Amino acid sequence: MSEMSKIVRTITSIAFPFAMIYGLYVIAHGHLTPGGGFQGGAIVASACVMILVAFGSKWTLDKIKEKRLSVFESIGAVAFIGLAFLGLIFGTVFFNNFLVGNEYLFGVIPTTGVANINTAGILPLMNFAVGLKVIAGLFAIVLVMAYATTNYKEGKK
Amino acid sequence: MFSIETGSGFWTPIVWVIAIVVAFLVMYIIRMFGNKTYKKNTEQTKSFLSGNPEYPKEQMQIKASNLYWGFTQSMEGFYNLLRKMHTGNASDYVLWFVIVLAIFLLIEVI
Amino acid sequence: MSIPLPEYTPALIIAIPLLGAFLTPLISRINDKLRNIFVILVLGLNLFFVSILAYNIFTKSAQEPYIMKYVFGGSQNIDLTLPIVRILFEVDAMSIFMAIIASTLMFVAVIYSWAFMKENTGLDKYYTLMLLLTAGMLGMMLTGDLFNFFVFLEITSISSAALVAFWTHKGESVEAGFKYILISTIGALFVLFAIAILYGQYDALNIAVLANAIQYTFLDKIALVLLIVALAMKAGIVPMHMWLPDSYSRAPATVTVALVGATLASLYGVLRVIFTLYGNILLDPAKFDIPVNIFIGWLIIPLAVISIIVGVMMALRQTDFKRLIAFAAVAEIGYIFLAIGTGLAAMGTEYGRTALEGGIFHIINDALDVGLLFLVAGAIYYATKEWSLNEMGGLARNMKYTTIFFIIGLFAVAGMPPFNGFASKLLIYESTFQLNPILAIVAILCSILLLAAFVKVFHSAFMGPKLPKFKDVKEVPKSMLFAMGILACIIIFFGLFPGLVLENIVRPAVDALLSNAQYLSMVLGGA
Amino acid sequence: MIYNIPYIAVVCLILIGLYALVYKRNLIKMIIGITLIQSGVNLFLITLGYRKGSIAPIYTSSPGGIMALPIPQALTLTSIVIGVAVLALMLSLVIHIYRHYGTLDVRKIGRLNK
Repeated sequence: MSEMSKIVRTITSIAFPFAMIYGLYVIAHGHLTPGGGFQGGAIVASACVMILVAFGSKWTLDKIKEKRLSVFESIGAVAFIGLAFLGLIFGTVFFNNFLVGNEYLFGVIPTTGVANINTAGILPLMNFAVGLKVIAGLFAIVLVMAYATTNYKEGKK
Repeated sequence: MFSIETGSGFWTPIVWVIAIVVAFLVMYIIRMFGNKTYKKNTEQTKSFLSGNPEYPKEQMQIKASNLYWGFTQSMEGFYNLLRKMHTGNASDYVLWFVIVLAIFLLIEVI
Repeated sequence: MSIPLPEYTPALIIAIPLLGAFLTPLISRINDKLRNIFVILVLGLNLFFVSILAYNIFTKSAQEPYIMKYVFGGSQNIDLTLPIVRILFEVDAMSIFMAIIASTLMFVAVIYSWAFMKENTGLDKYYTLMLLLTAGMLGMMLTGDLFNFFVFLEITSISSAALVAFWTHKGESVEAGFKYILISTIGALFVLFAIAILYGQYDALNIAVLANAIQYTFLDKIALVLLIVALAMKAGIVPMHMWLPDSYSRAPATVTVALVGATLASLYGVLRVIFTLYGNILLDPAKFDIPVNIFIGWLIIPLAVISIIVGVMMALRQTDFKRLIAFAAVAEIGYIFLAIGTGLAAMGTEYGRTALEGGIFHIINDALDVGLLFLVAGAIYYATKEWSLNEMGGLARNMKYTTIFFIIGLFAVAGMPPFNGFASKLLIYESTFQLNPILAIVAILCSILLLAAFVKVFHSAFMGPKLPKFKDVKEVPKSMLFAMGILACIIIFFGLFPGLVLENIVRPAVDALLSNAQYLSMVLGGA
Repeated sequence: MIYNIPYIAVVCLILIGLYALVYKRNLIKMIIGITLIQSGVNLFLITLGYRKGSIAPIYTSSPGGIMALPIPQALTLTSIVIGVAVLALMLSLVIHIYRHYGTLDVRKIGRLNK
């Protein structure tokens, strides 16, 4: 994909932080509102894809390497499974929500009708892990596809 | 431990293994009666094709597609049907699924 | 006597390959050899846990069917009759029987890949997908929740489709991968549709709860047909088998062995749906005008017979080594389905039970035999870089061990007497003969034709004069021989001690399938 | 009658998807067919969870009243996530097929047809 016009690039630079913040908000509030790791991750990834479309695949590939993204993806997945294993260690059951009850890290037991971000135990942590995986994974997919199509055209010429 | 019952019969592999061992023994004994004048690396070891010259190795090997020629030839009609069935077209794969699903649904509902 | 195991072992069986899968890319950044050892260790540990769990379950279910229940993420004592959603693993003798097959095949495949895939790049992704595939297959086999079954089915399809297309520099591999993912996705979507129909009626997703509540209404009939047809397509029944030779023949040999496991996992799905989910209906045939078991049994039998005939006939005229074995695999699946259909149609009689025993025994034999043959085909490809039988010849002179393994696989898959294939096929022949003699005659004839097809391979690939172009061909590396040796040893063991296997492994599995009432009472508890 | 419209739409979507899979020759259109079937099944799941007059199952500052059961929605979300993975895999395979065969016609890529 080649670079688009200056207008598009400027608008993208302005819109990108907003899309990013919105996506991160959806990830962080996954246990309170509709949304969560996948949905927020998809929003952030589409913000990144917007950059890719506007600035062209060459520019983007200079900034971000696909290999680095796949490392982040693995870290997200390992964190998710690791949290499930921690449930086995601290609470004797796989996927146990062992953080409920402590007062510091997402452990507060909520009262109905009141939004409190410091609740839900390991669910927010799992949302973060899934979010990290989805951002890295989806962006890597689109990046590789863009790279593949660019290479093909150059090879033809 | 060795045998299985099938309801109307049984199967014991040990008997079969003993039979095979006996067969090999008989074969070995017969082989011992063979001619002892065989010598390696002489004219004896060359294959004899009624006096015709031997072809190069590649031509001596019967190709896989030529094996069972008579069988495939006699089943020509059936194989033509099968060949028409295996189109290699992904749409047809889905079509077969839809057909089987439709037939099963019709039979089941009626 | 059983070996003490932590009660969360069923969860570990899924969790270990998953954790391993996501750690593999990180480890492979350090060292390639370390990654290979790590993957083999992970699958070995998994096989160890599966075997111990299997030993426990088989010994406990020798007297009466035993089910191990594991609830994820919460208290173990829950009342399932309430509308509570929990993901359960329900491990009975049948599921652990399939799990042994899957984990053995994957373990062998990974050992084989050490040398076989050495020259490829991107192996971190290959091993990640292999481990994901393992987790998916084992999940399908152990889960007690229908939606969870769908999720694991999709994990299996996606990872195996990506593996089929792993050699992306070959157009045909990519084409086969595309066909595979297309067919798998359609199958999985129809499975999901059927699950949604059942959920809409009974408000439950757990298999036992659904089986307890099922009424066999009009919608249930539709759901049954959707589930059976979609899962049978994934198991490769004619006329929906065309994806199978394509993807089996163009995937790397290790992946093909894994695919055999994935296919059998779908077959397990069919068994589970018929015998457990709709088990109450089948065991109580008096409720309806036509007994349901005879009805479904005679729906399955024609498809099975067509599968056997078409698979064998197509195998006879193939010239591509792996494609030939793939068609033979279609025929083998046909034998298993024939046994299932006979067992259904003659449910309650002595020979119906014999048929099911034969069918389930044949599942493990099919996995071992076909797996070994594919590994041999992979070894020949590794040595000669050839798929086509027309180009081969005289390989027995250079590859002695491979030839021996091929002969073992040939006799086993064709059902020649002292090998394991014969023991299970004999059970199938005897029981189908009592249902309908024509079925048994077709089965025996096709078994002979199968032998003919493999004799053709033996002749054209291994026999004949030494061809000049294969002068430098050497025996394959030791890791590949070791992997083939494992399977060959198991085949010979099963062939010599069929009674032992039948008594201790197959009978508990058949009992688990047929004793639906115990299943329900043990899972639902209380009652 | 009005409550049956979603179910009719489900059947229509699945049939259109199957039509596209069987009769369309372009691989991309076949993938669209798969997506249509997927949407149909998702719509079916979501419709099962509908209840007249219910509110979304969010506890945060909820006005009270009957809440819809969130299970079908959770199932749909899982199905959508799987759908994304399948779609990505299929599209990347199509890119590779186009590279090797230079066409997207499903009849011309069928080389495995013996």
